Amino acid sequence: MPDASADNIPYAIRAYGPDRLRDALRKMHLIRKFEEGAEDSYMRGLIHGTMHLSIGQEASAVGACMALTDADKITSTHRGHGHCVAKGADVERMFAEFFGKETGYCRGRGGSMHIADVEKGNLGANGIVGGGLPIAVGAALSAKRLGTGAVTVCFFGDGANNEGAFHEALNMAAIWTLPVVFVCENNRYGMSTSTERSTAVKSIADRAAAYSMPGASVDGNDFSAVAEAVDTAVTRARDGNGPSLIESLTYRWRGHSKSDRNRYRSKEEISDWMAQDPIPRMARMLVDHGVLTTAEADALDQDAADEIARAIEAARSQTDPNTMDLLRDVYTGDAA
Amino acid sequence: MPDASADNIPYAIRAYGPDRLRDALRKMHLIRKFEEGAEDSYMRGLIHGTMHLSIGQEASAVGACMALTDADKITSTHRGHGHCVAKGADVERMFAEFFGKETGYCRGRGGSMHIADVEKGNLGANGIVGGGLPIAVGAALSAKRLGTGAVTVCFFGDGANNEGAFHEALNMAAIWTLPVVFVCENNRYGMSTSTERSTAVKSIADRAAAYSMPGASVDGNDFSAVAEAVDTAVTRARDGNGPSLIESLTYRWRGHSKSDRNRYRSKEEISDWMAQDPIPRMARMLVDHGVLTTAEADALDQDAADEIARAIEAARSQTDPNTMDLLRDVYTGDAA
Amino acid sequence: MNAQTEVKPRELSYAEAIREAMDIALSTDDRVILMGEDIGVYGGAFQVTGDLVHRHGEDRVIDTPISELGGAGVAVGAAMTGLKPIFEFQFSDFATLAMEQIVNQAAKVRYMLGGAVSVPVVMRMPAGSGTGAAAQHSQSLEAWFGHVPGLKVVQPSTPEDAKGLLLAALEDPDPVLIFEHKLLYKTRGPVPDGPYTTPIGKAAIRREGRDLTIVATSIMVHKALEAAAQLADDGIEAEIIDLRTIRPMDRETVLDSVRRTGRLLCVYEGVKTLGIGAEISAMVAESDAFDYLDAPILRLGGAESPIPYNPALEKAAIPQVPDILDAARSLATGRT
Amino acid sequence: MNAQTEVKPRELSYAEAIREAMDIALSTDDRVILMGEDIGVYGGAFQVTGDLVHRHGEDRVIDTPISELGGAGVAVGAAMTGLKPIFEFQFSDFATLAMEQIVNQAAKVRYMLGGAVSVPVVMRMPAGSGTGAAAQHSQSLEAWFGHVPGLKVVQPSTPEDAKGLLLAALEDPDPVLIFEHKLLYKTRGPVPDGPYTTPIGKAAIRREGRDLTIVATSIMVHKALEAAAQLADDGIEAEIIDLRTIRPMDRETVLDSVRRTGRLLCVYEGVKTLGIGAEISAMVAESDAFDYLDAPILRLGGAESPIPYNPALEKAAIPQVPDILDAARSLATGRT
Ligand SMILES: Cc1ncc(C[n+]2csc(CCOP(=O)(O)OP(=O)(O)O)c2C)c(N)n1
Ligand SMILES: Cc1ncc(C[n+]2csc(CCOP(=O)(O)OP(=O)(O)O)c2C)c(N)n1
Ligand SMILES: [Mg+2]
Ligand SMILES: [Mg+2]
Repeated sequence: MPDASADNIPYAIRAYGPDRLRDALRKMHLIRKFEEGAEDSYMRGLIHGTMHLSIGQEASAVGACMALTDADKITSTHRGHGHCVAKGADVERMFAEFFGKETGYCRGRGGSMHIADVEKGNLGANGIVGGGLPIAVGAALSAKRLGTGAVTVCFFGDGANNEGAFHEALNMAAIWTLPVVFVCENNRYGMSTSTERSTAVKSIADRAAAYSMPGASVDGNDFSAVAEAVDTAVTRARDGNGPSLIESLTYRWRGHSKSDRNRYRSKEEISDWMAQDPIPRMARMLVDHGVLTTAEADALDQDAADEIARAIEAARSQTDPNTMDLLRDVYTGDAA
Repeated sequence: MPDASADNIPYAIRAYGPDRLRDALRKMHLIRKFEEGAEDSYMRGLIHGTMHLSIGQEASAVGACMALTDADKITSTHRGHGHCVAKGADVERMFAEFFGKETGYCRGRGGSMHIADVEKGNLGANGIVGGGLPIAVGAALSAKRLGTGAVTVCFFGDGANNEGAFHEALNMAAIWTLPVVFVCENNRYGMSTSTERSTAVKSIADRAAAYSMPGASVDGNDFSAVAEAVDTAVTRARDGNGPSLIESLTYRWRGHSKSDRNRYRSKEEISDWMAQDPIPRMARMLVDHGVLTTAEADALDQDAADEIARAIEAARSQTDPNTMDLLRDVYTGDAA
Repeated sequence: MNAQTEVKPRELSYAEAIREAMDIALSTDDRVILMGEDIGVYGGAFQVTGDLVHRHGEDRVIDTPISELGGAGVAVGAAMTGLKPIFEFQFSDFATLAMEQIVNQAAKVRYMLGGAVSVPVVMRMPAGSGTGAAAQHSQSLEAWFGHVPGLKVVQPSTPEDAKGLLLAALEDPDPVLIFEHKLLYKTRGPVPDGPYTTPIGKAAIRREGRDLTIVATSIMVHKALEAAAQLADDGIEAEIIDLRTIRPMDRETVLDSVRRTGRLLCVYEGVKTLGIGAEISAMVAESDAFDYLDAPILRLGGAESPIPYNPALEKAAIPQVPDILDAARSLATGRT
Repeated sequence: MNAQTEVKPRELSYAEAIREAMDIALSTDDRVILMGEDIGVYGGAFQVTGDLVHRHGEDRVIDTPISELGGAGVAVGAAMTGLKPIFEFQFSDFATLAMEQIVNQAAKVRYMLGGAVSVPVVMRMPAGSGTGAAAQHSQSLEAWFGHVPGLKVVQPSTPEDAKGLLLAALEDPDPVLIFEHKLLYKTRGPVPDGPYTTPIGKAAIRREGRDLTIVATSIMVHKALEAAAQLADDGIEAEIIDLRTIRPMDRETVLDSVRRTGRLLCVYEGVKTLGIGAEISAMVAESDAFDYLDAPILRLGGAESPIPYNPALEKAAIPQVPDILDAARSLATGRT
């Protein structure tokens, strides 16, 4: 795995130009600020239901999308805000969705757990753990049959890797040599259940062998490591060589959802991981390699904060759905 | 793997006394004759529905049950006649079930696909591919919690290994260190679909690594090899060391079911495998090692034929269920 | 398009009619693919896909592993991204493994995403009893799917409708489930050449009558027609409505008939309680047609038991012609 | 046993009442175990299991991996072999992943085996909308299970019944599914101390009235009672029946009431079409009570759409008190 010491040029620095690297850091800041803004809005009662925050996992979401164009697809999860932003979503429309507005990505029908951005290739978060795995394989089957050259990145968690859908999806992707990359964001817990207690294998990447596909386990808080592993897998998929499984080792700082009391992990564990904050690590790498000055890096942070504040303000005042439209879009053509 | 040459004493000869070995050969003949009798009865219109014959797989069924007592459990499959006989069922009651009689193992309600013998520890065949896998793990959980010391052998096919239930069941058995042995009877096809076309791994036994359990692949037509592998796994389970996965490589001589036209495999392939008939192989081993004379071995064949003929005759004339009892046993206490 | 113009007097079996519809679709629309277990060289468990793999190739007639959840999910994902999959469940009973993808994903994703996607998937469901395959291969579960907004559910009773409804399902942008009764596959009837559609959501009056209305589904339509012929001999004229679509239900055709006859009998094979007849009855009882009712609304549905194996019990578990005659007579001779 | 003798004036929440029932069961019967996702240290997604893991240990309060099909199947297998598992689905929506084990195995195995086994498993199903969790976390699917012979299905609306029905389910030798409305967990009411059972299959008349009968389920019972109080001000006396058990349904209590009132309104949260109210309506319309009906049978059920995220839309998707008032008034003032 590449590290960020100056005497060894990390993959990301070698692979991408300054604009893309700056944009990647910008997106990581934007995700962090988005999550903080969502949390704050929730506390202020602006958001209905629950939400699952990905604070601490920004390098994984952004790094995994570096190799993708808008033509490529992703399937996301209940913890999908970061994936959505990484794939290029507009944060104002995302907040509009959280606020249940007609202007939201799902017209206020889906909320946090179903946020999607189909134009940008995000087929959607999913309320069902493992629900996106077969769907991603289906998207890859379409790409292969229609010859679009598109690749699908399928995000899922460590908990999802014990669902039968994981097994069936990886097996089919492999036997049909489909262009899909399975990215398991292993944040060590499925809700309260640690991988040690739920998963009969040390490294989830080792399960790749059961499907004769390459498996790699990377530091999910190291942007460059994630980007390198996924770039390699995406190239392999585009070249017609089939799927890969990548385990991205990361950590969620917040509770599982708004109702979590963190009874299953220690304060020390959480603070140790917070010390591994992927965003300063990324910023440091860019500064160390002369891509940005410290001032520029800090500016991106502030810009993200401002963008989120503006987005929340703008989204709040947008229009609510009309209850007369309750049955709209149950079926195609049911548009009011 | 032990072979049957005289200068190398096979495991079975070392492990079991002559009575058990004779009984094992007897059961293999009984299964073969049972299946032929069932097929013949079907042709004569005595049996309703369909059936799945295990001719050619007798060593696998009988070898896998050598380590088990009546207190131990098995879960079986749609191709379960051999497992049922191997676990000690009465062939007359089995035929009575096939003929839909009130005297059958399931009172005529289940038929071939649901034949069970709970007293002997056979929790039943299953019409759902993979349906028995989680049930076997549940039986093992009971044994562990209730401290019965019982082990469960879970039979399933190569096709079943691609069901999500396989993944979920093996994972849970492993994390909870349960006394269960997964025996995958790999007869190279799930209906018409070869393992090459359906399964993304060369040897199904290799999937054991995804659950950190031992995996072994054995010649399923070699009684001694199957018995040795399962004995080892059962001992491990009884000692509290958890599950194992054993792949038993075998072949079904007949079509998948009565409607199969064998379009997916060649006559040569079938005849090559028929040359590997596990029953003469077993008989030869016993004769070579002085357990039986050729005459005694042949007598077992004839005895099995006679026993099956008597069973069919007896079962045919037994009583049919009363249609007034249609709702009996939908719920406990609904006995007429 | 409309068949009338090009009808030729030609008979096909129900299975042949479905195959012809799939052949037309595969030949005229590159986006159409078939997926299922053993639908390739085997030709499908009921020989419905037959030789289509030879005409259209393995890339478009795809044998899946035995992975119903994953397979259905792949079809859903493919439908979201440009293909039009026709997914065959080998038996509709196995859809119990795929309810997640059918109900949580296919049925809801369009709504959850505010109309951003459609899911043009067709799922074929061989259903019903009468084959001696017992409780896990004989269910009629269409009522479950009729309870799910976002799905359309049809149940053709004739070869002509089997072809027309499948082609209509393919033109429909939303998920359509087709319940095909296994005992109908070999039944023959006139089938127009070339492409035509049978409207989804429209019932068919198979026989006109003034004395009572019998609303039947699938194979029960034929039993009802048989009963109606005998009733005519006693001077009782039953109007027979073939519901054809379970969701959305053709309210008007049913209500209009009941307004004329004042008597209603519902006949369906699924379990009586909460089966299709419950909805037909409730729909009438809450409508203005209630005022025209001269007698209680009767239902004949499947017994409150799993389907038994024994042929006599199996027959007793679902409505038969004599049951229809008794119910119809008691209705017609009831108070006015 | 009977509570009456030992009632003390004591209030518990619905969740506390369920926990108390499980605590009693774990304390008095070694065969009882709890299984589910995050039911241990986390205390359950809705804090129903709470601290039970600390009182009874991890061997009896078992956190499963995220494997609903396998987990449910393990519970079924354990129930077949001596344990009495209480399996918690974190949300009843996830039972869509386990329909195979619930419907093909648990519900049918006793019948298929001719009565040779019972499956004393209890499954807890947190159901319903109102939490802003959107379409995949808000379903009311009880009607599906009410359609399945072999299962028993209950829906407690009060803390007292939540405890009594759970203890009754544990005494029942067959599979019992308990649908618990998430919005009821925090509601409080009197709960007798110690063990007692509420009979499965018996409805409760919550309010007597002569003018119309309202049959409601779960949370709708409370909305119906609220409406009834307002109706009384207009001199309309509604009889409120809490169905409590979906399968087997308490025919007599409902019919007897309708014979007295001549008017029936069914109120339930599940999707209207093919929901519980369809069966209640059809059951009355086919009975002698039909002759006592003075008006059409009305139903108020969930909208024909997935549950939307936006709070106003979510509310509009299920029956509310004003809807009940309107329907009841139109019924009561209808022709006699
Ligand atoms: C099929 C299913 N089971 C359970 C849940 C409830 N649930 C939501 S998220 C979650 C944990 C998922 O863990 P993981 O896959 O590791 O993702 P993470 O939350 O850690 O990002 C659970 C149990 C669900 N939504 N769907
Ligand atoms: C869930 C499910 N899917 C499909 C089927 C239909 N089916 C019955 S047996 C079979 C093949 C099973 O193959 P395998 O597990 O290898 O067992 P074998 O028949 O080779 O003994 C199939 C597809 C089924 N019964 N259940
Ligand atoms: Mg996790
Ligand atoms: Mg096989």
